[in-house]
Formats: sequence, structure tokens, C-alpha cells
Amino acid sequence: MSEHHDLFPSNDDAQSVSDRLSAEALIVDVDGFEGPLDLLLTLSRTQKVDLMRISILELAQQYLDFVERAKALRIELAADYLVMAAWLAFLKSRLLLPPDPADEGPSGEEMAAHLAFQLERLQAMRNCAARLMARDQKGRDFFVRGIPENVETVRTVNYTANLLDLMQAYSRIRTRDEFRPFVMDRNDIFTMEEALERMRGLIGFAVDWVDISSYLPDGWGASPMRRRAATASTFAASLELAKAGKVELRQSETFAPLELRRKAQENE
Amino acid sequence: MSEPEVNATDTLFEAPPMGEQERMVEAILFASADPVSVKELNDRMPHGCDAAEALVHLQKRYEGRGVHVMRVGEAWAFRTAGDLGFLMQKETVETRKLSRAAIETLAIIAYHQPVTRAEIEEIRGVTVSRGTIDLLIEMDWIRFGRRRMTPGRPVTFVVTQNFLDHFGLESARDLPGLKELRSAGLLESRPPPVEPTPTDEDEDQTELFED
Amino acid sequence: MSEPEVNATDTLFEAPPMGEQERMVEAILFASADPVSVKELNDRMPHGCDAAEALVHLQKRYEGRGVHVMRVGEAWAFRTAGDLGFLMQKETVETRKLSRAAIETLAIIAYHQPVTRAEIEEIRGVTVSRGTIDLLIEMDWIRFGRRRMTPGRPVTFVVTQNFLDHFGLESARDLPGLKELRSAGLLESRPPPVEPTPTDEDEDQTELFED
Repeated sequence: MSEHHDLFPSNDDAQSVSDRLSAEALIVDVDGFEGPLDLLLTLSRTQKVDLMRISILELAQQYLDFVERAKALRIELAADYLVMAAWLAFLKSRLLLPPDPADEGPSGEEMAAHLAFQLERLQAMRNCAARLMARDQKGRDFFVRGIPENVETVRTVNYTANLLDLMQAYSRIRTRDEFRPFVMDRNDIFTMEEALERMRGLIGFAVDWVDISSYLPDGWGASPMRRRAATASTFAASLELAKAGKVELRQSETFAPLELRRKAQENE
Repeated sequence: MSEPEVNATDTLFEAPPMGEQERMVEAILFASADPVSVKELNDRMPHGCDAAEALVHLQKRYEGRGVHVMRVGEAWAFRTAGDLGFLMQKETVETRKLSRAAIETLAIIAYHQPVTRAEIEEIRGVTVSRGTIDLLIEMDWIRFGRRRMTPGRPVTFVVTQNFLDHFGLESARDLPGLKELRSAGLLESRPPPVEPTPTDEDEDQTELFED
Repeated sequence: MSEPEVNATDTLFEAPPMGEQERMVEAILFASADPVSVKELNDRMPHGCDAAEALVHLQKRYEGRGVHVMRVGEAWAFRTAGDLGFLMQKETVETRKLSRAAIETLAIIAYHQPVTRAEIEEIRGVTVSRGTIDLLIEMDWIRFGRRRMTPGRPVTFVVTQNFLDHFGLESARDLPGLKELRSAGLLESRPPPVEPTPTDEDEDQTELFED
């Protein structure tokens, strides 16, 4: 504290020691301020007038002096303090210079009035906060029942169901049997075993290349579903026979008919 | 005790009037988390107070009120008047939908009454929990019917008049048959989900109720 | 439900005499540490009771006593008289010391409610830290109000019943000095003059003050 005395000799000798000390405290405690508005409010108190009659021009100058001194002290001010300083410098110029008729936007007086309003409002809220905290408080000045009795909750549950629920439940049960686990309808299935059986009896005649589609069983070509099943199983059976070395398969090109012929047995 | 100088200054003054002392006892008894003894009252009240006398006045004042000043061992406390104990209960009524297990059981009883538990289980394909039956009996929707004259003489269940009233039926025979249900579009056209739902298990009381 | 006949018979009788109703309200309020709403009182009292009227009588009866009947928003509670706090040092719970920011924020919410965070910041001239709001919510002194129907639909804050209870306020309208502030225009949200505001200052101007 004392070392700041020399750094900040008061420019007004009439100022009391306490005023000078508080002015220095401003600098030292800059972190203690809750933003530029708070600082402005504190500075405004040195004017010792009602906030309604405060000189905004003077206040702006005080703030700018503060920022200057902080700079000289190499105290880093947060950006919002500098933004406020810039704005106040702008406000100051507006208040001092005669208004430019071409200039739109708020006049210096309007801006100053708003700042005064903000300061007054902040001060009012400070006073309110103080009055609020000065009230009798629960648990400090007045007290609640020390032995509260628990209210026993008797809970009753009403279950609801309507006739529709009832009937739907019943239908659900009674129709459950109609939905057996899914089983393949085997009427339209031509199994590979059947195809093998059929082809074994026929391949003896296939000395020359034969389109395997000619091995499809009779009556299976009509419906697409049956034709697919028979084709698939006949194809699978052909592969099986080729694997067993009973037949040879060939296909002249992609998607061309698959042809089959009996494989000559060495020991035959 | 933490501020002995308060007591010291108090001795300079007269004890507060009895009306004030009564107020003090009233406030202390009200706010204390435990019953308070006369000694503790005197300790907490300004010097010269007579808590015992103040208690007599206070007790009289609360005679016939909604709360009484009661002696609890060596200490004193406010207590709710005995005849108002019923106010310390709060009744809440909750409405819930009957669980799938319960509604199915109820439906089977309604359509097949009199029906035994074994028959219900056969139709539903799962065991029926005791809780389900109990709940339906408690709701006065089903009751015991005659025992079946078969080995083991199993009890049967039938629906009650209350059931008929609730569902707006003259008799259980008025329930629509399967064919009518189907024509009314009430039959589900899709098979039930393959995955067994928890309610199908019917093992647990808690599963009685749908969320 | 367990005793449905109780309610049924109650309606057959007249509501209890007002003296009895007063006793009931007294018992219920005494038993609860938290304020009880008139609706809950009526719900818990027998059919036909008028808790609001009983409360008027009860409040009068406790005037000047060691405990008072206090109105807290839409609810009521017994609280010890403020002048007897000195007797209760034992009961005092050490409360957290609130920061200046928290106290001011609380006051602004109380006097300006419903108020948005941006408005609080505009009044205080600094940003409101998340922790401050969180703390006040945690203390159950403020809660979220309705969203403001302005762009961005910002949330607003209002004070809670617990806030009123804590500071012994009947309603937020009874905040000290509220009338004066309103007539002085200090509760209006007055937008700053359209052109340059501190926040949208040009960059080059701030650079004036950089080394």
C-alpha cells in the first residue's frame, strides 16, 4: 500500500487522506470489482452527489484517469474495462463537441442518461440485496417446526379395464393357436434328394451334352415358384453328381445353358 | 453459553413478564428437534425466567386446541391432539391399467366360468400367479365358484355381479363370441410377437402391472 | 379405497364446525416443516371444510404469540416469531456465506422476475457465472420460469416458494421497496440507445488504449 503513495501522488492536495487511500485502493483492488459498471459506480461515490445529479462527463474523466493510471502501473485490465474506456471516451467527445446535425444515432445526452440509469439501477439492486439479506431469515431468525410429523401416505390404486380390453385379451388367447410357428409348405418344394433320385435314373442316357433344364420333373415348369424350386434342386443335384465324378458339366459362356453329360467310367 | 456476556447483561434487567416467557417457551418447544426439559428451557431463556410456570400457562392455552403441550419423560413437546391423528394421513388414488396377465385371466374366467386354475393355465399356456387371482378377487371382479367334482376337488372361479356392472353386461353369456369378435375386427390379424414378453411369464407380482 | 365407507358417510354429515376446522388446520400446519397449500389442507380435511376461512381465524389467534401463522405464496406455515430468534441459537444452522455476486443476482431475479440471464448481466454489467445460477437453484431459491417469447426463446428465472419462506415474504409483491423502485422506473427494462453500445464497439477504438 505505502509504496503506491509515491506512485500516485494526489493531484488535489485538498483531498483527504482517506479519499486518497480509497483512490489507491481502486487500483490495488481492481480484481475486486465486478466489471466496469461496478467500478463506475464506486467512482461516482467520490462525487458525493445523488446519482440522479451525477456528472457523467466528470465520471467519464475519472474512469479514463483510472485506466491511465492502471496503464502506468502496468496493471493489466480485462478487455471489458478497456471497451468501457473507449466508449466513455467516445461519450466524452459527444458531450463536449457541438452536435453534428448530419450525425444520426443517439446524442451524447441520451447516452449519458442511459449510463446514469444503469448506475442508478445497479445501485438500487445493491440496496435491495442488502435489504433482502437484512430481513429475518429462516433458520437464523425464525424457525420451522423442529419435530415435523410425517404424513403417512395411504395409496390406493384403481385398476381399470374396459370391455374392449377384455374382449381383445380373449381373442388374443383364442387365436394364438391359429398362428403356429412358421413351417414351410412342402407342396411346392422339390428337394435335392428327390432331384438326385430322379437324375440318377436318367443320366445313364446322357452320352451327349444335355441341357440340365431337361431334367426338370414334369409338371414343375408351370408355376414360377415350382419351377424355381425344381431348377435349384436339379442344379444342386448336378453339382453333387459332378463332385461324385458321375457327370461332367459345362457352360459355353456366362448365362448360357448349363450342360451335362455322363462321365465315362474307366472301369466300365 | 457461547455468549456468556448476554446472560451477564440480562441480570441487569428484570425477568420478562410471564406472557413473554410463555411466548418464549412456545417458540422453543415448537422449533426444537427434541423434547426440551425445564432446565434447558431455563438455560435458554433470559435470566430470572421461570419456565416451569410458563409451561403451566402454555399447557392451559393449548387445551382443546389442535396441538397439545405434552410431557415426554422429563421433557416437554408439542404433539398433535389425539383425535386429529387421522389428518396425518394422506390418501392418494392412482389409476392404472390392468396388466395383460390379469386381463387375460379375467377374460378366460368370464368366457369359461366356472373355470379352474389349471384350466386357465391350459388356455393361457402359462402359469397364473397367485397375485393375479388375488388382485381380481380384491377388485371384486371374480370370486370362488363351486368346487369341481373331479379328483382333487379344485376350486373354480366365476365373475361377480360387480364385474358385470363394471363392464356393462347383463350376464357373462352376453359376451360376444369369437366369430362376432372376428367380424367386429377385434381379432388381431397378426401373430403375437415370437419373443416371450415378461408378462407371459407370470412369475412375479411386480409383473402384474404394466408400466 | 380400503375404507370407502368413510368418505361416503362424511358427505352425509355437515362440515365440522369452524372451531374444529381451525383445530385441524392448526394440527396440520404444526406437523409440517414446509408450508402447506390451501388445496392440500382442504384435501386432507373432511369434506365440506373451508381451510381458507379457518386460516383467517387461526392467524388471528396466533397474533403476538411465540409462533405465527405465516403466508408463503399460496401456502401457509407456522414459524417462530422473529423477535425470539435469540433463543434459538441452538437451532441455528450455519448457512453458507453467499458471494456478493450471488446475493445481487438473487435480488435482481426477485425484483425483476421473470428475468433472463442476459438481462441480469445487463443490470450487473458483468457476465453471470454458471456457478452463481447453479448455486441459487441448488439452494432452491430460484427456478426456471417460462421461456421468453423473443428470438432464441431464452429461459427466464423466477424465485421459488422456498425463497419467500426463507425471507419471510408472503409473496414476491411484498419485497421491500418494490413499489418505490417501480415508480422510479428502475424495474423497467430500458434498452440502451440504439447506436454504439460498449459491447459492439469497433476494434480500432479499443486499440487506442493498448500500449
